[in-house]
Amino acid sequence: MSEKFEPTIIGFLCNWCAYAGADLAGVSRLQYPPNMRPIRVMCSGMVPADIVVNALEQGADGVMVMG
Amino acid sequence: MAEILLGREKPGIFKDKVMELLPEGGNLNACLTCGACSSGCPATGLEDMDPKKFLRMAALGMDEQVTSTPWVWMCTMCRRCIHVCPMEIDIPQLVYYARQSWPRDKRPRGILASCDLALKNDTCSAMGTNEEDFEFVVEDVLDEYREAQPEFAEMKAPVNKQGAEFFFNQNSREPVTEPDEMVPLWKILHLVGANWTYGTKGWAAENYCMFLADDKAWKHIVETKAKAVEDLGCKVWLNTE
Amino acid sequence: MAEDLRFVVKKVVGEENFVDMYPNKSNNYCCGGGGGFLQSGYAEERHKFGQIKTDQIIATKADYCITPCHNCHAQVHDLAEIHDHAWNTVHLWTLICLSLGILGPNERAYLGDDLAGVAVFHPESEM
Amino acid sequence: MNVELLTLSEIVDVEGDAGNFTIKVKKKSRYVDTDKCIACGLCAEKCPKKVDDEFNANMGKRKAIYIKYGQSVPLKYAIDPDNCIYLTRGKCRACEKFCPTGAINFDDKEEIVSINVGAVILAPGFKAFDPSGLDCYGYGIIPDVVTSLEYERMLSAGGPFQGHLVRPSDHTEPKKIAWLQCVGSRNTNQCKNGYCSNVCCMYAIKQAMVTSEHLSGEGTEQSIFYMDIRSHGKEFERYYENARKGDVQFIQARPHTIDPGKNNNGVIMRYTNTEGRQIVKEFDLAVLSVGLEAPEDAPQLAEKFKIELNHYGFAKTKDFNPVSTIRPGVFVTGAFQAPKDIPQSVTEASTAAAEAARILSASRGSLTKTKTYPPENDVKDQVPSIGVFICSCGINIANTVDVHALAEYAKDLPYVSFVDNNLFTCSADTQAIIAEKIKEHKLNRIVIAACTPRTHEPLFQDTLKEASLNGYLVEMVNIRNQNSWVHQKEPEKATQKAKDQVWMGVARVAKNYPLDQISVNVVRKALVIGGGLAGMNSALALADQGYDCILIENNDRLGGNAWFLNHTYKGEPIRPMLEKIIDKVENNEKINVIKNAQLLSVQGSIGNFSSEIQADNEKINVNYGVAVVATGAKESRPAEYMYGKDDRIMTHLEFDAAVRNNNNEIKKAKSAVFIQCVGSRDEKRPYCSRVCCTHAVESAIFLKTVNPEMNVYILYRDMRTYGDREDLYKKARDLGVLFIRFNRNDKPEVSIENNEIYVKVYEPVVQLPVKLYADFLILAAAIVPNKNDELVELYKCGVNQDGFLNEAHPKLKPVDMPVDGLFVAGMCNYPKPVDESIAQGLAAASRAGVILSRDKMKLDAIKSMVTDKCDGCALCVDACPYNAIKLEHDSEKTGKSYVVSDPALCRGCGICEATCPKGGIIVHGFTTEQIQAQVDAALTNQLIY
Amino acid sequence: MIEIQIGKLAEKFSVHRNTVSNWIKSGKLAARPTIAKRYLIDEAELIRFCDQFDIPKDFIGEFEKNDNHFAQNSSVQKKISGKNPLKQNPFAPEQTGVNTRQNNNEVTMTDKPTGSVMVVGGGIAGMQATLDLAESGYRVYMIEKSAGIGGAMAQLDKTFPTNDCAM
Repeated sequence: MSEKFEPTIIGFLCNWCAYAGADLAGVSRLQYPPNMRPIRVMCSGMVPADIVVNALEQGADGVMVMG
Repeated sequence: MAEILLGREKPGIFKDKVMELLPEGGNLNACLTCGACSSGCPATGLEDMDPKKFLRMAALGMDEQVTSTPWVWMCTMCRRCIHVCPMEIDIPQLVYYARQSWPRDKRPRGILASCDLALKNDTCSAMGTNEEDFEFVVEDVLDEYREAQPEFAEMKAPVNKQGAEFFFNQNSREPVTEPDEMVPLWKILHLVGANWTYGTKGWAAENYCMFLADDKAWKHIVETKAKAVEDLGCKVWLNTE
Repeated sequence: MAEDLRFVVKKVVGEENFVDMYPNKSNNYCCGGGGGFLQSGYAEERHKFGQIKTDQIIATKADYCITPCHNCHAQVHDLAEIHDHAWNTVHLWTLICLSLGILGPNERAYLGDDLAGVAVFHPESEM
Repeated sequence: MNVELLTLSEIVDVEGDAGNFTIKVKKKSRYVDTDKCIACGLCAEKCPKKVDDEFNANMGKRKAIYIKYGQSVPLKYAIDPDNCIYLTRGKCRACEKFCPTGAINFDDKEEIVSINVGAVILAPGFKAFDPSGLDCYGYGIIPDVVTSLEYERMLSAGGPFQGHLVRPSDHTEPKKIAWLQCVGSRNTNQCKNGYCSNVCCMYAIKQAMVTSEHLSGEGTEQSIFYMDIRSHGKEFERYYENARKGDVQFIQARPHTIDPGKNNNGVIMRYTNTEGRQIVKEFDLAVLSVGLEAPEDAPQLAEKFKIELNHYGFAKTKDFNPVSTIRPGVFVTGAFQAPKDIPQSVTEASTAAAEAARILSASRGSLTKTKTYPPENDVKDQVPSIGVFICSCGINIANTVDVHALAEYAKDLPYVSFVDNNLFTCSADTQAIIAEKIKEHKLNRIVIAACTPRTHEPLFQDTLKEASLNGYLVEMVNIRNQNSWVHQKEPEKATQKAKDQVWMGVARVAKNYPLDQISVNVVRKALVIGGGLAGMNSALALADQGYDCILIENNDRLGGNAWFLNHTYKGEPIRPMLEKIIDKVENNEKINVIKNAQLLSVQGSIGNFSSEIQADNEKINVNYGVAVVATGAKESRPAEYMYGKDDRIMTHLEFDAAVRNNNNEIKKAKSAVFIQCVGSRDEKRPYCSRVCCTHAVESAIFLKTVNPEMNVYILYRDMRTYGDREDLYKKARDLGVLFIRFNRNDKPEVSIENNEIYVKVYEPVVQLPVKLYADFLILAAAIVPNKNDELVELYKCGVNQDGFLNEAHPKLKPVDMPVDGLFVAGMCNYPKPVDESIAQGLAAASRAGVILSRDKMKLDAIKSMVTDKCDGCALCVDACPYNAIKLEHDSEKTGKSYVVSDPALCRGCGICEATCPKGGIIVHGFTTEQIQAQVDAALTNQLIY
Repeated sequence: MIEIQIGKLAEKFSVHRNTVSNWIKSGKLAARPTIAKRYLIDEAELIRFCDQFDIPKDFIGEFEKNDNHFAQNSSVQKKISGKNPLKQNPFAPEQTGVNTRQNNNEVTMTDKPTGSVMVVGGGIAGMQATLDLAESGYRVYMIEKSAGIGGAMAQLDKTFPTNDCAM
């Protein structure tokens, strides 16, 4: 394989903790791979299971729900 | 040991007696039982005792144990316990008075003998050396060195020199057992041109009567020495102990 | 006072040869010679008491331990003895005179073999 | 909006009196124009001068131009003039050269401003004790001895080691860590801080617990060396017990000295264990739990404001006026008043706010502003016309993300009718541009691709509202914090991610619709439940603020427990004060006192509650906007130590009554014994009753004062005389009260022999059993909450495992209850002494005042909404953490069931939305559709409708 | 308007304070209650009253003039329970020493107070006090000596019992 596998990851970030944490990572310039597509939610509990399943079906290699 | 019964009577009085004697009562009541004293005390564990326990026994009125444990003779009253005690409790003074509560003749022989010898004459020497002997040793050693080491032919070891700046003490043992050890000191004093003197009275440096917790004798020794210094009109009293 | 003494010691032995023990100054450990312990007859306990001081001195890896007074000198010397002469115990005056080159042959009772013969003042006066 | 923040400022001069102070404030130069600074950080990157970072306890470095920390407010840089090379040596100005917005201003001059205020609240905080002066701990000499504050930074992800726990000496992970408590506290020898710093026990336990999470592998060990563990706050004891059950070791000992470890790595400590043996132990790191001192500028502040400090340098207050000073209109709060923890600081901050509000209520609203906007255009049914504004953030974004490519890409996205790239999208002139473009291109949805919505969304919402658009039609796409800053080395992938992010934003905003912020009419009246000190003080403070109050008390008299107490810990007599307060309450025209009252029902929610109250023989209906719950607690009846078998065995309150009744037997007694923790800190009630240690010590002092010959013994587990209550503990010891520690598993035994009371206890220091003769035995009976079952049922609020009413957040919302519009005060929340009960009562009045001060209350629009797809399955009802959803049945019309969501209670968390299997309930602004659109955009590059 | 204290006025008229209260209550003397349990009286009204009782008016100058004092809603809230109207006497003895003002030898607010507060210190306590006041109708000036607010709590890594991030 010539090309490295690049996963596409959907990230659900709770506005009050994970999203704030990701912001802080930015302020601190902590470097991490650019594979995650962040989606801000008001609570990690608001992410419906079928959206997670849908995402995986549509080709996401991973889904992170952070809260 | 059987349980201690407390509450009905006033507990032991030893601690309270000591507290009356000390400024602020030595803070003896203030103990938090934190144990910082015992943690840093080299005498912790000797005789199954430590400073915290010793103080606590006094607080519980266990006067008999407090006033009879030989541990009080193993505490050097170095005050390392007070150094870190959050409440600045004067345990060494408690130890001192516990020593004092021993019958004089039951106190450790070595200390007792040294004190008694020091009381024998006005030199205060713990080895009982009298005035003439001391003066003779000093002069004898001095003569010997002035001769053998011509650079120090002018060196002096004055005795009873009126009006000297410094009144010098010497450990009791040196003139008797190792007189040569006095010489380096003389040399230094000579080279710096110090105006100093020994006194035939009160020359001995240590005070075993204090260690013996014999207040009267301690006082006598100190007074004897102080009088010797005053009689010679010296300004500074230098004690190497 | 503590700093003045350190100044003198460093001048005498050279800054590089001075090792302070830890802890030091007001928070140092008592060697166990004082307070009458030396004369109280409890030699075994006194040696136990001095164990911390022994450890402290050994930790410095120094060859000489300077003691301020005769009580300490006797105790520290004793401790060295029971620890196989792990160090030499000296009075400060001995080192001052040694450094000034005026320490005669009879004034060296407490110097170790390494210094016993160094800069002897009037060696012929040995008795 | 109504807060003016003056940083780098200090008080110069104070004139005037309560109601009208004129205060001169010196504003030091920041050298950075805060209007222009966008906190891009370029200046700091280029600044050549490294300075010890005080925020990181000097363990890390910052630059001479700096922000205090990443989330600093204001997030604006400042130049430290003592270290700036240009300001000290006249050369450099690198920051100025590189600043993309021209924010650097070396001509910035210090200025003195005069400010007119009606009241002042002093909250300058504390100073952490500096242990450098103590030779025994080797701080500053031994590298692996750190202070607790340094350790806090060491643990922090934002700290000098990025949250990797390494010790300073060799940067390896420490396995064995020791905490030394009471460094700079409870010590009158090495320092002059005779008080307990109150917070160190808990922060040490917390640090040990957090450390457990950091460390892995074998051989880890955390040891806390303590004198008394003081876990006397709510839930603290449980936290302590958990730590004990976990791998934290608690050693009741105090090392004398910390010695350096081998090769100066780690430390060696010698301590004496409970058997009196000296233990020598090595640790990889020692943490000194340093105490809290009054702030350094306390004397100057006190002088300027003419207030008094106590003998420890903290602000002096009285128990009945816990935040008031001798200067009217000047209040103190936080750790400046006494060492205190976060919840207490937050509570008493509200107390101070209440005191300020009660003297200024005549001018409430006179200086505040509210913003008005032009009427909103109705765009609900318009086809989306999206404007995308891409921010370069100077070069913060543009250096990594190709913003031009991004703009080109955005142009082709569906519904996008305008794309712009700005140097700084947040700047004031760009706001004008956005408004202009909205008009020009008839934009009805906006995407801002810039930084984080957490700080900037309100700004852009405001811009939209100014442009007659609903504020909820903007979507921020975070291409800085979550893209350019974190993918600096991969510009291409970062650009791709930014494209996806913008695409996701567009997809989402296309489905945004205008949202209304619901308004609730506020009934400007409060219900106070419970007429003890907390409730009465709350009612008085509310009345002084001009609000009507209904105070209900289930007893036939006001006053509660205060009737049974003799004086406060500071020695203030309680009875006369209590009578005055009752008199004031009963005669206050704004307070309607209803005694023998029972709450029967509760309807409504924040702003508008209604209840039926049973009072004697009548039922009264009341309407109120908020409620303060102060139902109190009481002393329990002991179930042990032969309580009830003999009159001479009594509880604290019974003893106090005996003292009040001049019981001479007490004064003549030979011996009195106190036993602590009777029914507290045990299996059944695993909490500390907080007040009993101080109470016992006060009673013991009383006995020793009236009869110095009496033998007084206090048998305790940990003495918890926190703060300057420690002075009382010290005084009791000095008077000769003997304190004997006992173990939970080896409790004292009480016996009655020949009609004489004896208490047997094991004395741990001398390690012998002690038998105490007792003329009186006083038991520190646990404080238990009054029954709150009905209240909890009516308000749907909660109690903790011990039956105490819960607060909304243990640290940050200690007075609010989890149900909006309810506030908690006094012992029903947790056992507490008079001063703290009063403080919380007043604090509740302040918190309530926030709601009562307005006619209408706007709620956030992000709320759940029930759709017509709801079939009443009620799955969401239990899932809702805020009890905002109810099941209703429409028996008349459709005969169907459905759920109803109360917007006043809903927090928009959307758990209901995720739970509902058929889209029967959604959250505005975060509909499943919108989330799905974002996922689709991220994955398929096609908009799916 | 003149601000009066009942006790003082009673002294001047040589009557019991309750008498003065009753005058006000019955409307004989037109006075409005203010927040500090004082009353505002029109100067003319006071002069009229003095004349009526033939009392020298020179004392009027001793009372504070207060022209813009915010007076509380004078229509006394109707009591809901109303069982014992006497105990809810709004003209009860003044200032018995519980809240700050009385505790501190009585502050007389000569003018309407300034509706703003200064909070010195931007730590968690200062922030909470600021928010409470700003949200309940007062302008707040927050003075912080460093470059940003947050205080000591911002330096904490986590807080117990939740071990939440302290930020």
